[in-house]
Amino acid sequence: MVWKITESPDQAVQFAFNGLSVGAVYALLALGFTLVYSTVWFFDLYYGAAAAMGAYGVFYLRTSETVGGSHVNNPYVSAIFALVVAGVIAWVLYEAFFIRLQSRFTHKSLYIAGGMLAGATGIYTGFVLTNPDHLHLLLSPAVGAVAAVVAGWVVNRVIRRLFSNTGRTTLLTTSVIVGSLFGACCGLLLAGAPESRLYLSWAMSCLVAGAVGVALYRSLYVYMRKRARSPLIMLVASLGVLLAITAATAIVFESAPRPLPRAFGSEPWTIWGSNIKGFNIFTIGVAIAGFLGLLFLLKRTSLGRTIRAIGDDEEVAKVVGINTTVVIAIVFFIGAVFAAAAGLLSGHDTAIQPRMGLLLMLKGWIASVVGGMGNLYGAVVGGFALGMVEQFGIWDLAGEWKDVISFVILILFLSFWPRGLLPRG
Amino acid sequence: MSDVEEQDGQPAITREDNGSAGAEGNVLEDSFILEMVNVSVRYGAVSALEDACLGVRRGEVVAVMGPNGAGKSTVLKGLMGLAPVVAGQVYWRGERLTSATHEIVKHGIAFVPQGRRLFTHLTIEENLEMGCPYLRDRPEVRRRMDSVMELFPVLHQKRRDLASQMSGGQQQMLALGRGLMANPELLLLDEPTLGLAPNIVKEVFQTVALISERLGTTIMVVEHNIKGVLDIVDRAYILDTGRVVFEGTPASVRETNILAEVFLGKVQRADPDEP
Amino acid sequence: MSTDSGGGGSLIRAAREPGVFMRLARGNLELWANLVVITWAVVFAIWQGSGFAITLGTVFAIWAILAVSLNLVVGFTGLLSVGHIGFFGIGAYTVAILTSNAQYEQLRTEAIPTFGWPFFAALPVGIVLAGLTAIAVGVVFNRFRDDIFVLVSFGFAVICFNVFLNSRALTRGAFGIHEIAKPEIGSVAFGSEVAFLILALVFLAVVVLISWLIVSSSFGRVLTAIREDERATEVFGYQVTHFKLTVWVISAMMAAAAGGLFASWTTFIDPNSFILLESILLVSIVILGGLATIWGSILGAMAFVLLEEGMRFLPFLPDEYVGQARQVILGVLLVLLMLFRPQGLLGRYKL
Amino acid sequence: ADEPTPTPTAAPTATPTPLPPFKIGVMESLTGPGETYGTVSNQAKQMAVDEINAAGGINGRMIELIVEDSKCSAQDAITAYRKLTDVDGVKIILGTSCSGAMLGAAPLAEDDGIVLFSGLATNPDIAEAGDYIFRTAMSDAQLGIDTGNVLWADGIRTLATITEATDYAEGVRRSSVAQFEKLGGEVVGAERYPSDIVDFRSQLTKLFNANPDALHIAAQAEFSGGTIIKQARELGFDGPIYSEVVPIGATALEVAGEAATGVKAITADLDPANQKAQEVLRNFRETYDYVTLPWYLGSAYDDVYITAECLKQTGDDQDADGFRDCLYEITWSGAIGNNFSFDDKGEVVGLSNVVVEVLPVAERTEDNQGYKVLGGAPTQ
Amino acid sequence: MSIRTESDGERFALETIEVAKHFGGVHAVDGLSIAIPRGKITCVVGPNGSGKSTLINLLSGMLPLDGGVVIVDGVRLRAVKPHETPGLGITRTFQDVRLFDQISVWDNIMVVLTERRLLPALLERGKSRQRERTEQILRSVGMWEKRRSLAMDLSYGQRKLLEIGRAMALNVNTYLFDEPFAGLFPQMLERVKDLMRQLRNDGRTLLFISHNMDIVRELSDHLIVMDSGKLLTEGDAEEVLAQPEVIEAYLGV
Ligand SMILES: Nc1ncnc2c1ncn2[C@@H]1O[C@H](COP(=O)(O)OP(=O)(O)OP(=O)(O)O)[C@@H](O)[C@H]1O
Ligand SMILES: Nc1ncnc2c1ncn2[C@@H]1O[C@H](COP(=O)(O)OP(=O)(O)OP(=O)(O)O)[C@@H](O)[C@H]1O
Ligand SMILES: [Mg+2]
Ligand SMILES: [Mg+2]
Repeated sequence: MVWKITESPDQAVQFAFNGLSVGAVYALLALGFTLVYSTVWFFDLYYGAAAAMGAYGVFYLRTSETVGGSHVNNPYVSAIFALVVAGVIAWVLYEAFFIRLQSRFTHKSLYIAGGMLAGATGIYTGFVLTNPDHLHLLLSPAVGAVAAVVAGWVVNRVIRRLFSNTGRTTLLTTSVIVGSLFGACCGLLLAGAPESRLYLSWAMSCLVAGAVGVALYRSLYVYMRKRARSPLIMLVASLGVLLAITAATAIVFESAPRPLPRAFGSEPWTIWGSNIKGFNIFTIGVAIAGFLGLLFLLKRTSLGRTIRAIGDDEEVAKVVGINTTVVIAIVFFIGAVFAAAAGLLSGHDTAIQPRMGLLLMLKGWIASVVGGMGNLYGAVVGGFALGMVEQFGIWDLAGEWKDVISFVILILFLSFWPRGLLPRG
Repeated sequence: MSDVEEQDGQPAITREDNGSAGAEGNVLEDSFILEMVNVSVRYGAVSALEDACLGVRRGEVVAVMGPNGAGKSTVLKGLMGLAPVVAGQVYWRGERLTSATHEIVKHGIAFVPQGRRLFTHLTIEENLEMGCPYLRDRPEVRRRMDSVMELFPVLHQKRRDLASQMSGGQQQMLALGRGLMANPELLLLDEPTLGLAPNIVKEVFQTVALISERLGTTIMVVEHNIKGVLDIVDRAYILDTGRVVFEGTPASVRETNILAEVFLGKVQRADPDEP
Repeated sequence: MSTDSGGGGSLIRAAREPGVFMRLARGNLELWANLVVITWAVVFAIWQGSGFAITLGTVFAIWAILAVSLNLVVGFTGLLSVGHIGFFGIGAYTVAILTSNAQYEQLRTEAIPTFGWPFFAALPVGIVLAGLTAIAVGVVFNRFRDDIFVLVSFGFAVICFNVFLNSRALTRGAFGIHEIAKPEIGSVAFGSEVAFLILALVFLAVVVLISWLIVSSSFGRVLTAIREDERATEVFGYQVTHFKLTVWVISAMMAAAAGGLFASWTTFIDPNSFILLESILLVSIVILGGLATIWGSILGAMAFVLLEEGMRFLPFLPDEYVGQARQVILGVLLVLLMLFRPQGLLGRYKL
Repeated sequence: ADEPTPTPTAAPTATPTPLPPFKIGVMESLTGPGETYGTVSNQAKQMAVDEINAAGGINGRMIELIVEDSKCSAQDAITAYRKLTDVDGVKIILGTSCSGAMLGAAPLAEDDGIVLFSGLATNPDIAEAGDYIFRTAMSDAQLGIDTGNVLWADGIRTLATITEATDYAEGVRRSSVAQFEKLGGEVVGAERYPSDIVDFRSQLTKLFNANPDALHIAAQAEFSGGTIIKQARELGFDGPIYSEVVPIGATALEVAGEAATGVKAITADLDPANQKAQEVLRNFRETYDYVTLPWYLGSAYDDVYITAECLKQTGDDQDADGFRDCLYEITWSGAIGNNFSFDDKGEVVGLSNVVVEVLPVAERTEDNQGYKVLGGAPTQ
Repeated sequence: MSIRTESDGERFALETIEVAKHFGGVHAVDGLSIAIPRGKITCVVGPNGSGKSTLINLLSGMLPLDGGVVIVDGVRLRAVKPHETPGLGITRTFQDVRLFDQISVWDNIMVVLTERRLLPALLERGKSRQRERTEQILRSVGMWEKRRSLAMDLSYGQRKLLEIGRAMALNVNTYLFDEPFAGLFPQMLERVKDLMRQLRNDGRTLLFISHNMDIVRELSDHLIVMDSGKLLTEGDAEEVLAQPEVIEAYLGV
């Protein structure tokens, strides 16, 4: 191999670039996969569907720029996702506020208020989904509101830190004013920036894929996990989910592959005589950022500690007072977002097809196993390693054996290093 | 390893917030703070608990004993909402307890399950912190952790190690300590001495007694080590095949030799004359 | 007092001896499942005429052989293999290559040597070949369990597909092999559909018999023990690897027999019949019918064929959605099954 | 079994006629690997039938299609075939869309004396499948010869090929390369890929390392064709790219974008210069709101008209032999070309290929389908 | 790779010479040399984590030896293969009870009684001798009533009893019990004790781990005390338990 590399360094560099580009997607997949796996200890194949959904979400929202896209927008699809989002919001509101407000208001008024809020969010989502051409306008209030809340909270925090003697009213008014100003600015900026639709569609499809993940977990997996005796039950059940979603995607969008609209950075750059797209570099960056973010979350935050605790023993976690349902829902959300991000990035890079879910998931699965199940470092290493091996592996072999190579590597690997490159603690 | 003994003087562990609880406690002095009324638990076709009535008074240490498969663990799991209760109610301070498991903890009930189940990939410190995962007040968390570590100095020595790297006894201490971190009013212990070396068993019993004495924590403990446990409890329940067959003081347990009876009854049923 | 008696496919049930009420409840459900599927099959056959029913019968027999053989591995031994289609393919391809006598054109397609063997000479070769492959694969796979086994068996399916597709000098790759011989014994040719159906049913019967012998013996009990705790089984003196390998090889050989039948029945095969999705469908059938029950697998195969072909008769479904809708239904069915009856319709063992 | 059963695809007949409709079976890959073609082909047939029925049918009798899914697999083709023949009593079957399915059903059809008439199956083996087996899809042979000639004439001497591992694409490559090598060209790199992959960069990297004069793409799916073009350019390859019809379909061009500009293809289908073809295409787009250009639509459409013509002659949908004889004699002009007919193997003859070149994105319109016709393929 | 030696095969059923096992940096068993007298009940005690379970795991082949030799009936073994242990006359129970969860209590016992070889196993269908033995075992551990339940539906103690029964079902020379008394109700203890004595009276060798000193005193003919993977002391139970270092390391004051 070394000899081959010295013999034709150009090709080697090109292979390396290719490997990095695919590896980044695999790494993203593996990260989410590992996170979910090491929390709930089963292979959630919905993960594959989430990847496909992320990609198709962008397709759905950007149809005006793809061939004949106006036809894709389907009221039923929008309605279904609106419902899912409404359901998830309703549940989130319930978990977040119901117990706390129980004592102050009647159950009925709480249910009504929550239901209305959830319904409104659902309708809003449906509305956004049916009018993807004005994504930036439609979403600007939402983004503005979120920005306002975040800014208000930050200001509140900062003031409290710096001037601990500030009065409650001044504190509140300042943070509300600053927050709403900031939010309004953000909203306005967004409304005036139609080119932001690309990123908004990314965010939107990631969120929707995440919401579906949460909905699945809450409405199915929770009950199943209560009875399940082995991870295989969950595996088979989520296989059912994957089959159904893949087929449904094929019904709605037809099974032919589709292109995603061009994002950016599609011009190749030449480095050391080899070409790599700017977009691929962006993908690599996203993978690394995702890794760092996840690492921070797990190792530095109390939520992360809770997640790790649930991974160790869920029942005991419940016993010590962790609302495991909520925390696992968050994990599923994060996992699905990672999958969706990987799906849409690879979709922009190559193309999308309903079956892509299964294929990407297998790759993510392999990468995380090779890297070492349950270890974030392992996931990243495994992802990039798999990408590289796939490229360099066919140097002497015909390219049609690519899939065989990755599985043979996997099997060899598991035979000799059953716990992966970087096993979990 | 006998750290508690080595300490001279009293452990500096005290209960801070017993002001309000104390006032209330007087009212409820004689009634149960936790009560199970006619609770039945069924696993599929297996009836693990039938019409069980048990209760604990404030500050009491109560033992639950009985043969294997009598349903002792099921009692605790039923209280914590971890077992399928098909009939009956659980009352906490006179109010029905219907919350989900993680909410029950916030009422001040902590449960240390059978078999030293820890978060093996977390360090000891993190494990302890998990005892009160939703407590935002960092100084308070530190304070409680300090007091637990004072109770079990070995935890302090190893506080950065992973929980999986400790011996069984140390793990049991950690599990106990984690239960204490919730600063519970009621502590439910399921066979805390299972598989522990004699010196540690002693230590665990002493600790249980100590917790009850110093903190006024109410404790319900499931035990097979009858000799050990009868020394520290105020009252005992005896279960057999899912029913409460006896309730009384340790003395009466010893006197009536009830345990032997319970057991012999079971032996007869287990003999050849079966359907 | 014997606790280990009981007849026919109910032996496993008898061996486990559930309580009276449990037995009643479960018996009822089984009864209903049996009744529904069989009635459906009969009604279907009468409604659609015998010709079509015979074709479906053959398809059913082939799937049933596969399902029964896979259940030995998945249900009894606890190895969730998604790679069974590979052995099916090996059987099919061996029979195809050995019996095909077509003249292939070199220029535009791949030419491969043709042998023109009779079916019954080729089939044993296919079975043995699958067995040998199974030994090789099994030796490697023996160390894997649970999820990881699923993953590597995925890999096996993918590798097999790629070998069928890319070993062009042997399999003609995507061109496929045609003119595969129909079985003949002496002067009796199984050319007609009915004769072929009978042959397939005979094969099914043999496979069921062998499986029954296996699972009702001590060997079968050891398999279930392995499924539950491999290491502990080992400590009681069983060469676990050998047991696993044996059942794996037997199961692979059965699948290869099904493959041989399949090739001969369709007279044409190409790699598309051996894709991963088929394997997933097969696993679904086994789980649907019930783990660790032979009759369940047969019933599952029947239900699957009826579901699949029955959807041709759904009036309200646009044609282009039929296949996808089938997949959706199958998916939803799997989810519901795992939710309410993880052991499958007739199963004993929960995954 | 001759009872008319309710079927999913009763033709939307406008006026109730006293005469029963002609029942024609259709087997297409509505699902499975070939579903892209199968679905479109099915829709094209339905469109043609609707047109015929709207115009009053054949001598006052309507046509009714009974559609079955053959899933691109031999097994399913057999069950679909059995269903059509046993349950619906059909003697004339249009389809299938996949060669594999075709080869599975062909022996049965040949035995039973039932006509199988496909618009899509291109596997050369089908030529030998029997007397009752016809197709309007050209076998890959002629296409290959033309491609080889074009390559040579364009001054290509070293060639790299990338081929989808399907019978169609592989057939195209084999015949093209054979002709190219016969003329003295050299193939310096050959790669294949399985149908479901989306990333060709590693294969392409390998190919380009051999410094070929040109790249030849033989794809079965438009998407992979387009993606290969795109990725080839992204990897910095600036030599000419040749292909057959698939990689210049609308989806492929959309995927490839500007990268496709200048790609040359050798194609027979839906010639932009052919009036009939353009009309069919326009109608199809209107009827089905279809987003991409299906290159196989024409032959499916023509199949129905040829069938109608033969039914008009025989007047009986149960007369398979008469229908077969009609097919052997017919000469037809339709969407895929003028004056084509069937030879004694049931293969279509008389279609010819043209060479086209893809236009820059700015110049691509629905009408020109994104490319301009350069002319007929050069002969040796 | 077994060499017949002239060591005390008659007197000792099982010997270890300098066996070692380490997990990462932890020396769970650290050059341990012990001998287990034939036909007696030997007890191993020691603080938690002193390597007792690991020792049993090594003797039963569940873990590969990192060093040292195990001598079974005078046969020196450098590696013990788990499936060979019944052949060597060894069986065991697990500290973390390991049953065949999804098969019935009945079959849990049947499994260990049947044929070990592949082909005969294929032909064998539950013999009446095996069934009788199973029934006898189930009755003796008080699990007869529960014979139809799945093993996973049992309580902790019941599982423990079943596991003890399963080990006793095997007719071998040496039984290794890992904390058989933990989690058992006192009167059930008596029964298990009786069973163990019975085995001893049949001339079997027993080794058990326990933290219950009453039982240790009552039952054991020979006592081995381990501490951090090493042999602390061994000998007669009463004497050993009176030694100050044992008291300090293990019993507590
Ligand atoms: N998950 C379960 N499914 C079915 N039956 C169960 C389950 N868990 C416990 N049981 C049954 O319920 C009864 C009571 O079990 P429990 O665990 O409460 O006993 P226990 O008194 O704690 O016994 P031990 O002292 O052995 O721990 C037993 O007969 C047991 O078989
Ligand atoms: N699989 C393993 N991996 C890593 N360390 C292990 C493993 N098994 C045991 N150990 C370590 O080896 C040491 C000895 O463990 P062992 O289980 O033999 O103790 P023990 O004497 O049985 O203790 P106890 O009385 O608590 O059961 C302990 O420190 C333990 O943490
Ligand atoms: Mg218990
Ligand atoms: Mg131990």
